[in-house]
This record gives sequence, structure tokens and C-alpha cells, in this order.
Amino acid sequence: MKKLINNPDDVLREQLEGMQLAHHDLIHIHLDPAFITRKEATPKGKVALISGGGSGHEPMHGGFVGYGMLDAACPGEIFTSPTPDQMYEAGKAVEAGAGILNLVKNYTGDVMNFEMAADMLMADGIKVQNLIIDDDVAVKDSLYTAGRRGVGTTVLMEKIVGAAAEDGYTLEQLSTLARKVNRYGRSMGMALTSCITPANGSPSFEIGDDEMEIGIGIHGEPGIQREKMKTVDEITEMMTLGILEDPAYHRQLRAWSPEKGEWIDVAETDEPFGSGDQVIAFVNSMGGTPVSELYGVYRKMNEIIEKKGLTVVRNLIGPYITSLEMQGCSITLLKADEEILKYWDAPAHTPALRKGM
Amino acid sequence: MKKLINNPDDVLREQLEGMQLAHHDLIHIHLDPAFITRKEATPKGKVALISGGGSGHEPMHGGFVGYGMLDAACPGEIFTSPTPDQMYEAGKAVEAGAGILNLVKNYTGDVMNFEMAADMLMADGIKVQNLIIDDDVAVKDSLYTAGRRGVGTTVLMEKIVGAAAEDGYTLEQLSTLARKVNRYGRSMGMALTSCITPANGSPSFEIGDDEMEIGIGIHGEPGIQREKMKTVDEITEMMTLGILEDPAYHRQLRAWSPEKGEWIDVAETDEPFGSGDQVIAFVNSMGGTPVSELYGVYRKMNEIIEKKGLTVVRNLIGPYITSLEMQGCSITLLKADEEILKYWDAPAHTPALRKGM
Amino acid sequence: MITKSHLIEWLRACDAIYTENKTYLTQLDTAIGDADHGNNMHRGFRKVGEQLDSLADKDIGALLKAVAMTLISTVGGASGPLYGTFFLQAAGKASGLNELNAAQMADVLEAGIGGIKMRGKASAGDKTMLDAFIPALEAFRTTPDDLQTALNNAADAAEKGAEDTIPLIARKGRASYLGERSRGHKDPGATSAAMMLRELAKAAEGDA
Amino acid sequence: MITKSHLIEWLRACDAIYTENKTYLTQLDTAIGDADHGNNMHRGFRKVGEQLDSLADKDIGALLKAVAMTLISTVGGASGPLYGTFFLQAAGKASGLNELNAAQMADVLEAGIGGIKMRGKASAGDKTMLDAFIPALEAFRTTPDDLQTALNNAADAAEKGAEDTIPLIARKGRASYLGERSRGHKDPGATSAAMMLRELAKAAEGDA
Ligand SMILES: Nc1ncnc2c1ncn2[C@@H]1O[C@H](COP(=O)(O)OP(=O)(O)O)[C@@H](O)[C@H]1O
Ligand SMILES: Nc1ncnc2c1ncn2[C@@H]1O[C@H](COP(=O)(O)OP(=O)(O)O)[C@@H](O)[C@H]1O
Ligand SMILES: [Mg+2]
Ligand SMILES: [Mg+2]
Ligand SMILES: [Mg+2]
Ligand SMILES: [Mg+2]
Repeated sequence: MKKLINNPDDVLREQLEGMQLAHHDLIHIHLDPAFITRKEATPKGKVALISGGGSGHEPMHGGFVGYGMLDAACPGEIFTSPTPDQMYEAGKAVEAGAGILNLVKNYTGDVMNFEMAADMLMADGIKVQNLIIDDDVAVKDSLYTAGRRGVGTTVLMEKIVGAAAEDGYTLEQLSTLARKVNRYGRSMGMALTSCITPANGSPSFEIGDDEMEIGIGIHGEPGIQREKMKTVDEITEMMTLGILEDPAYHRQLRAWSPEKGEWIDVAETDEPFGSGDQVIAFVNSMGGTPVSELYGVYRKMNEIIEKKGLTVVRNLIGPYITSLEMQGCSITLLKADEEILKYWDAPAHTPALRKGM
Repeated sequence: MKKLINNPDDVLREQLEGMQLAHHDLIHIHLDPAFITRKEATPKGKVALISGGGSGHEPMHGGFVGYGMLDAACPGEIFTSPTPDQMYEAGKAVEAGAGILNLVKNYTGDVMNFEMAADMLMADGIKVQNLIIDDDVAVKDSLYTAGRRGVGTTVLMEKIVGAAAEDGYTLEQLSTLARKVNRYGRSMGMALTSCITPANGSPSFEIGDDEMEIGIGIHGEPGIQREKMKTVDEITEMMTLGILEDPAYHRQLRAWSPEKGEWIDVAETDEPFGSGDQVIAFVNSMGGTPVSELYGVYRKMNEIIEKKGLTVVRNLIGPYITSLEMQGCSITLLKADEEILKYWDAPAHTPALRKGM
Repeated sequence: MITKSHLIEWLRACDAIYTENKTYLTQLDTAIGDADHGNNMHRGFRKVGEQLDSLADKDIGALLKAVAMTLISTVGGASGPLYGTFFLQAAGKASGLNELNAAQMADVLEAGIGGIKMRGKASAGDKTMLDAFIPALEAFRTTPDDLQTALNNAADAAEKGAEDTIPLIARKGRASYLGERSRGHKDPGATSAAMMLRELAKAAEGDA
Repeated sequence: MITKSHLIEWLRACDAIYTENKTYLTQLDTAIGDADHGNNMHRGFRKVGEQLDSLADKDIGALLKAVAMTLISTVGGASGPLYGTFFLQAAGKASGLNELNAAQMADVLEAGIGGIKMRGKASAGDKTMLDAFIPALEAFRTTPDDLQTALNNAADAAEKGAEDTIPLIARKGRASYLGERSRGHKDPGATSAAMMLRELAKAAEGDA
């Protein structure tokens, strides 16, 4: 393992310390438990937006804390969900009377830890809603799996919902928007190489010089399928069609019912993309793939999308939701209506994403 | 070689096409010869700022074309200087009556090709000045080498000089500022892995699982020295002290003398950094190193800088001047006075760097 | 009877066994998960191990609750809330007690396992830690003779249950994403659960 | 006499030789440069090769100038302007001519080499293409007998000059950054220059 690190046990703390030093004008990093907040307190009456998950996906989530996006982020150990005390302390630190919306990627660990944290916060009288993001079309069924994973839509969600929170949305309005973004967003990823967590020191899977993994998540796990290496046009076609041709997807997602006072399963159904749709396209590097190659992906993706009668109206290209130094990419398409575009275009100022200010 | 590409011969064109599709709101890409301009014409009377060099360093330079930075960029083949016809056509496309400043990294090929292009433009009656950037402290002498290479300072230069150009600096004022930025900026880089150009298909150097290269340039070439792998603290110390303790550096740089009407060598001398200096710190990924590791570098770098009595007043962290998918990093420190800070803080809107707008 | 000091010895042994098997459990999780289960268990029980001395005065309920809180705040991932809830629910059945007879032990185990089911919504055969815990509880309850034998049988059943996860297709947790590719691998959580129960049986044999 | 068709054959042979040696020259450049010299030469002379048919009517000066412009706009790197300037300056000495005698050939070569010196500011022994060109010109000028022997001697001297770059430390171009590490490797540009001169000697042997 060759990495720019010291002792593997200290990696997370040291990197957070470096981030604090680098971005002290924007954020404040708390250790023990670890969470990242904006430098300025949440304005009274603004819903506090919190996300978190395992580390190793930088800049997500800590890099998206700041005006127009998150109020707090909770980094777990590398590829391991954060613990409830992190979200509890973060929640208490940033809540400002209008409640908390937690953006949770759909992994068993994340869902359960955020649920426990919500229970703890609600016991303190704070309104909390957990929004589960599950956008990975590589996972086909939801009955025999833990359901679709939360991947690229998360980044777009944090931008859009963050801007709406800034604009005064209530917790209920914000949850409704977030559910829509989740229904409208779909992703698929692939890997050329594996990655190495500092704690393990060896690759999370072995892969040949002429092979790739299709349908990966973001935790260095192998994908749904291994294939012989192909051209970027073929790979992009496989991913783009995988997203565009995915049929309606039905599932039950956990949510807190304030009426019943308990966690319930809420039915959600995506409609597939269709001709005439406007989309925000997000071409993401898994960490080790340079932006130049992402432009090659973008080129073919755009061609396929246009051929299907859709239009890319906005885009985001770069390493935003990564798996350490893994080489590979993911594509996320988000159907964009007026509300979504308005908040996509709104200003943001965070360590990793800045626009309009 | 595993890359997201089609035929190696088409990589450059296809990636430029993808970039055009992705950023048509900001830039316009010309092929044959290849150059990238802003979407909007240069305002009358504004000096046109142009840079260029081999491709493979993305987002530099094309990603820095836009308001507050470059007017045009000329991408050569991967790791190969662009040809004079590219700079000639780019210059004719963006010049707006106030002349052209070319920002040229100090590589024999870049210097000669930009010089030929300047000759061609001057023959058309356009005022041109070429500013050579040579900031790589890993190259020790200038008498027995082609001189220090141009590396990280280039990115900071494009931001600062770009903002000053926007602010109405004349060609002479802009050249003076650019010379100062070059004298004030120093860099050093290191690699954990090599990289592969699509044309060659195999690594540019072999390196062991426990080795690293110190003092690399940005073209996948081996460094000044190979060493056993060390911790990020040790590596960062070596680079930071390499920059801070570098003594005054004397050299002759090519420049056009309008008085003499010929290319002359101009003497330049850097003063070393000293206690009390304010610096802009730029921690750069060579492409394959994720931003999380850069924060580990930043942490130690900041500690050393503070111990030496200097202060980091601004920073930039991420993959901005890369060598394809190479793993490794570089540090650039730029002494910052009022003029430099003013233009660092000024707004910019380009595909890869955006602030204040 | 199982005394508090048996349980403290047990928790100390868990710390040791997860330290020893950190790499092994992570390897299992590399095959069908995200390569962290050993690290997670080690991190959690290392912290528990450090706190044991300061917990000597508490009753069993308080001891198990303290373990629960530590696991919840250090393990993370899926196993953190699951094992945390296991100890939390178990603690509820042991509050005020300083020793446990066979019936009490069964209630404690059952409550803990109920917590895992409640939290994770998995069932037997989903290729999770429940595939070790459920047969273990069954074996414990159906052992007529003494507590020690019951614990031994439970540990045996858990180990067999963990082995039996190999041919299963995962339907919960991260491994479920692999579908058919999850077959042929032992579930890491079932393996760590079997270790925990084996250490309990061994600790109960000691002096108290 | 060297005729225009000799030179056209020569340029065609250059296209072929750089196609054949693309990988070899790039390998030399991998050791002490940035691994593109073969690609650069191949790209440039491939383009020259494609244009040769359309240049058949021009005089030698115009032919060499067209080659210069093509190399300048396709090769890039350091070698693009250097070889481009070589052909550009050489063209200046051949304008209006349709064949070259030994003295004219010497002037053409000298002018071209002067262009390289002017553009790149290198001297003999700096481990560059000049270490092939300079001894070649010297050998050409000091060969008393016929043109063909002079060209052969020039090619021999260039090849020896290229070989002799191996022990040198580079002082110009990218290889200079390696300092001591540049020793023990043959200079790519000197090697491509020797190939160019060998092809010239061979082409001159043919019918014209
Ligand atoms: N819903 C669930 N119910 C019970 N056990 C589960 C569930 N999901 C996962 N597990 C267990 O958790 C183990 C994985 O734990 P761990 O690797 O620590 O967490 P993560 O999967 O978040 O990385 C699995 O091997 C499985 O036994
Ligand atoms: N200043 C110079 N004068 C003459 N030849 C030079 C000079 N600098 C470099 N060269 C030649 O150029 C060759 C490298 O060419 P090439 O690899 O195509 O360009 P680059 O170095 O820009 O990648 C070197 O091997 C050397 O022979
Ligand atoms: Mg995990
Ligand atoms: Mg080159
Ligand atoms: Mg795991
Ligand atoms: Mg080269």
C-alpha cells in the first residue's frame, strides 16, 4: 500500500485536522465524536440539513458543508457508517428550531445508525426526518436485497435540498422535495481498479489487467458483474442505457411518521426517464480517474441521451463521490423540473462546490 | 493499460469534444488546429491571456479558460508541447487591440514553440510577450540544465494574472506582475506511481511497491531521486523544506525586447522565503491521489510553515495540474503581497475554478 | 450460575478474540462486503476491553448497557447498531441482577436477539448474524441439563449456523448486492456472533 | 548530384523509418525524457509522407520549406521546432534549385544545423541531436572524394555521434533534469537525426 498517510489508525483524524486548517473560513471540525459544521451558526428557523456516512468518499460529505448545502456532516471510519452519537451531537449543534433533515444513503448500517440518532434527538424534543437515498440502478430487485444503494444522486441532492433549505423550506416541504429528487435520480458506476483502505493495506478485490467491474457501489466492493475491458464508448453506453432503460422501480423506504410516532415503511415508485425529459448529468470519478477521461464519458453519454430525445440542461463533472483512489466512474442522471433547476442554480459556497458567490 | 478511452489516436479530440459539450456555456473549442477560447469575445482593450502546453495535465489549461483567467488555451498532444500554429490561431482569435501575454511553462519545447508563434503574431503587427514560468525547486542549477521546470505556480499565475488582465492592466503592467508571481512562486512534486500515455500503453517508469520518486515534473518522467516510501509527514517535510530553504535562484529567461526587436535573455533572481511572509499554499494531486490524502499533506505543511514564522493566508487543494492518473502530489508556495492577494480573491468563472460569481 | 465476573471475563475474551481474528473477519467481509467487519468488531471490543475495569461494580444490567453504548458509539456500520441493540435489549432483562441462572440467561439471549431482529428486519436464512444467533438460542432452550452444557450447545449451534451460511444467497446487508456471487462465502457477522457465543461458553467454565 | 526525386525518396524513407522505429525512439525518450519522441517523429513524418505526392512539382527549396511547415505544425515538443527550423533554414539555401552538388549539399546541411543551434542554444556535447548533426557535417565537409562517399561518411559519423551520447550528462532539453541519471542512455534526438542522415545516404544511391 502506497498512500500519503502516517499510521493507519490516525488517518481519519489527521485528514480532518488538515481539512480544518485548510477551510477554517468555512467550516468547523469537531473531533470525538467527529462531525463537521459550518463556521456560522444555522440561522434561526432554517431547517438543519445533515448528512454523513463512511469516510473515503471525499469530498463528500464534509466538502459539501457550507452555505447553500449541508449544515453538518458526520464522517464514519473509512467505508464504515458513522455512529449515532456523531449524528446526535451534530444535530444538537446545528438545529435551529425548524428541525433536522438527515440525508441518508441506503446502506443497512447508515440507515440503522441514523435511525438511532434520530430517536435520540427526538427524545430531546427535536423534529427529525430521515430521507433515504437509493438511486443505484445496478441493484435490480429490492425484495431480495437491502435495496438500491445510495450513490451519485446524493451529491446533487445535497446541492438542491441545501439551497431550498436556505430559501426557507419547512421540514415537510424539504422532505417532499428530497423525496422527489430521490425518485428522479438514477446512477450507475464501474471500476477499472480496486482500492485499498489504510486499515487493511491490501486491495478490496483483485482484478485483471483486462477486466473491469460493472455496477459497483462506493465502498471498494466488487460490482454486480465482471467483464472484459471495453472502450469508453461501449462502457458509457452500457451505463447510460442501464439508467435510461431502467423500468419503474418500486420499494419501501424507512421514514419517521410524526402522526404515528414510529418508523414506518413508505412506498416509493420511480417513473422511468422518457423522451422530452430535461436532466442534470453528473459524471463522477471514483477518485483515481482523471477529469480528462470523464470528458470522454460525457461525450458519448450526451450523444446517447440526445438520441433518446432527452436534453442535458446542467452538468457536474469531476471526483465528488469517490472510493479512495479507485479508478472508474459513475453516471448520475437527475430529471430536472423548474424547482430542481432553481435550486441547482442557486449559490453555494463549500470547500468542494462553489457557485454564484 | 486500462483507461476510459477509445482508440488512442482519437483521445485528445474526443476529450475536447466532450469538454465542449459539457461547458458550451463558458468556452468554445476549435479543432485543427486545437485551441480553446472563451465563449464571449475578449473585451476591446483587454490584454489577451493565453497559455498552453502538452495535454495530460487537465484541468490545466483548458479548464482555466473563462472570466478572470485565460482567454485561450492551446492543448498539445499528451505530454508534448503544442505547435506554433495553435498559438498563432488562438492569438488571432482572442487578441483585442491590447496585445497578448503568453504564459509559458519552462520546457524547451514549450519555450521554442511559443517563441515561433510569437514571431508569427508579431509579423501580423500584434504585440506579444512571452512569460516563462520556472518554479520547480527540484531542479537545482540552471547552468547545466534547461532550467527549472514550470509547474504549480502556473495555476496560481493564471488566476492572478487573469484577474489583473480583467482589471485593465496593460501588457507591460501584466508582464511585470507575471514576472513577480514567477519570482515569488516555488514548487516541488513527488510521485507514488507512474502514469501511462494512451499512445504508449505502458508506464513511463517502473517503480517498486515500497518506492517513490521525489522531484518529479509533470510529464510522467522519473524524478530527481528515488527513495524508499515514507510517511506523509516525512514526505511533506522534505517538500516543504525543499521549498522554504531553497536559496536565491539566479537565471536568464527568454523574453521579447520591443526596444531591440529581438528575443533576449533577461536576468531574474528569486529571493528565498522568510519569516513573516504571507503565502498562498497550493497542494495539488498529480491525478490519482484523492483529496483526502491532500489534507494529510496540508496538515503537516501548515505546521512546518507556521514553525518557520510564515502564514498561509489562502490555499488551493485538489487536482489542478496533473500527470494523467499518476498518484502523488506537489506543493506550491507563493509569497503573497497586496496586489497578488487582491487578484487571487477576485472573481473567476471557468470550468475548473470558480469563485465570487 | 453465570456471575458478573464470568461476564467480565467473557467480554475481555471477546476483546482478545476479535483482536486475534480482526484480519480473518475482515477477509470474510472482503469477499462479500466492504472489508471492514473485523476492523469494526476489533475497534468496538477494544474500547469495551479498556472500560471493563471501571465497570466491575455495576450489576449485570448496567454492565451490558455500558457495553451496548460503547459498541453503538464505536463500531459503526451495520454491526454496530445490531450488536449494540443486542446488548441494550439483553441489559433490559438483567437489570439489578448480579448472576444469571439458565432461564434468565435464555431470556437475556432472547431479548438481545429480538433486538437484532427488530433493528435489522432480517429473518433466518438471510445470511446474517441471525443465522448464528437463532440456532444458538434454539439449542440453548432445548438443552435440558445444566447451564454449561446449554452454553456449549449454543456455541456449537452458532458455529454450525455460521458454517451453514456458506451456500446461502444473502438477502440483507451489503452482501445482498452480490446476489448469486454471495454464495460460497461465510457470512462475517454470523462468524463473529459464533465467536462471541463460544467465548461465553468458555468463560462460564472458569471460576467465578 | 542529389536530385529532387532523391530527396522525395529520402523523405518517404524517413516516414518509413520513423514508423518502424516509433517505439524504439519513444523507449529511448522514456529513459531520459517524457516518452514521446518516437510518437512525435512518426506523427510529423507521417504527415510529410502524405503530402509528398503533391510536392513533386516544386523546387528543392519549396519542398524543404513545405516539410518544415508540416513538421512545425505537427511534431510539437522540442523536436518539432528544432527539425522544423532545420528544414526551414536548409530550404533557404536551396531555393530555386532542382539538384544539389556536394558543395551545395554542404551549405544546405550547415544552414539547417545552424538553425538548430540558433533555436535551441545547445552546443556539442550537450547530449542532443546536435551530437549527431555536428560530426556529420564535419565528416561531410572533410570527405574529399564524391558526394555519395561524403553522405555515407556523414551518416557513419552521425551514428557514431549518437552512440557517443550514451556516457554524456545531458545539459539541454528534458534529459538535463536527470543530471547524473541521464548518463548511460542514448539521446533520442541524436538517434533520430542519425536515422535521417542514413536514409539520405541510402536515398542518394538510388536512381534519380
Ligand atoms: N439487516 C441485518 N440484520 C442482521 N444482520 C445483518 C443485517 N445486515 C447486515 N448484517 C450483518 O452485519 C455483517 C456486516 O457487518 P459490518 O461489516 O461490520 O457492517 P457493514 O456491512 O456496514 O460494513 C454481515 O455479515 C451480517 O451478518
Ligand atoms: N536545446 C536543444 N537543442 C537541440 N536539441 C535538443 C534541445 N533540447 C532537446 N533537444 C533534442 O530533442 C530531443 C527530444 O525531443 P522530443 O522528445 O520530441 O521533445 P520533448 O523533449 O519536448 O518531449 C532530445 O533527445 C534532444 O536530442
Ligand atoms: Mg462497512
Ligand atoms: Mg514531450
Ligand atoms: Mg462491512
Ligand atoms: Mg520527449
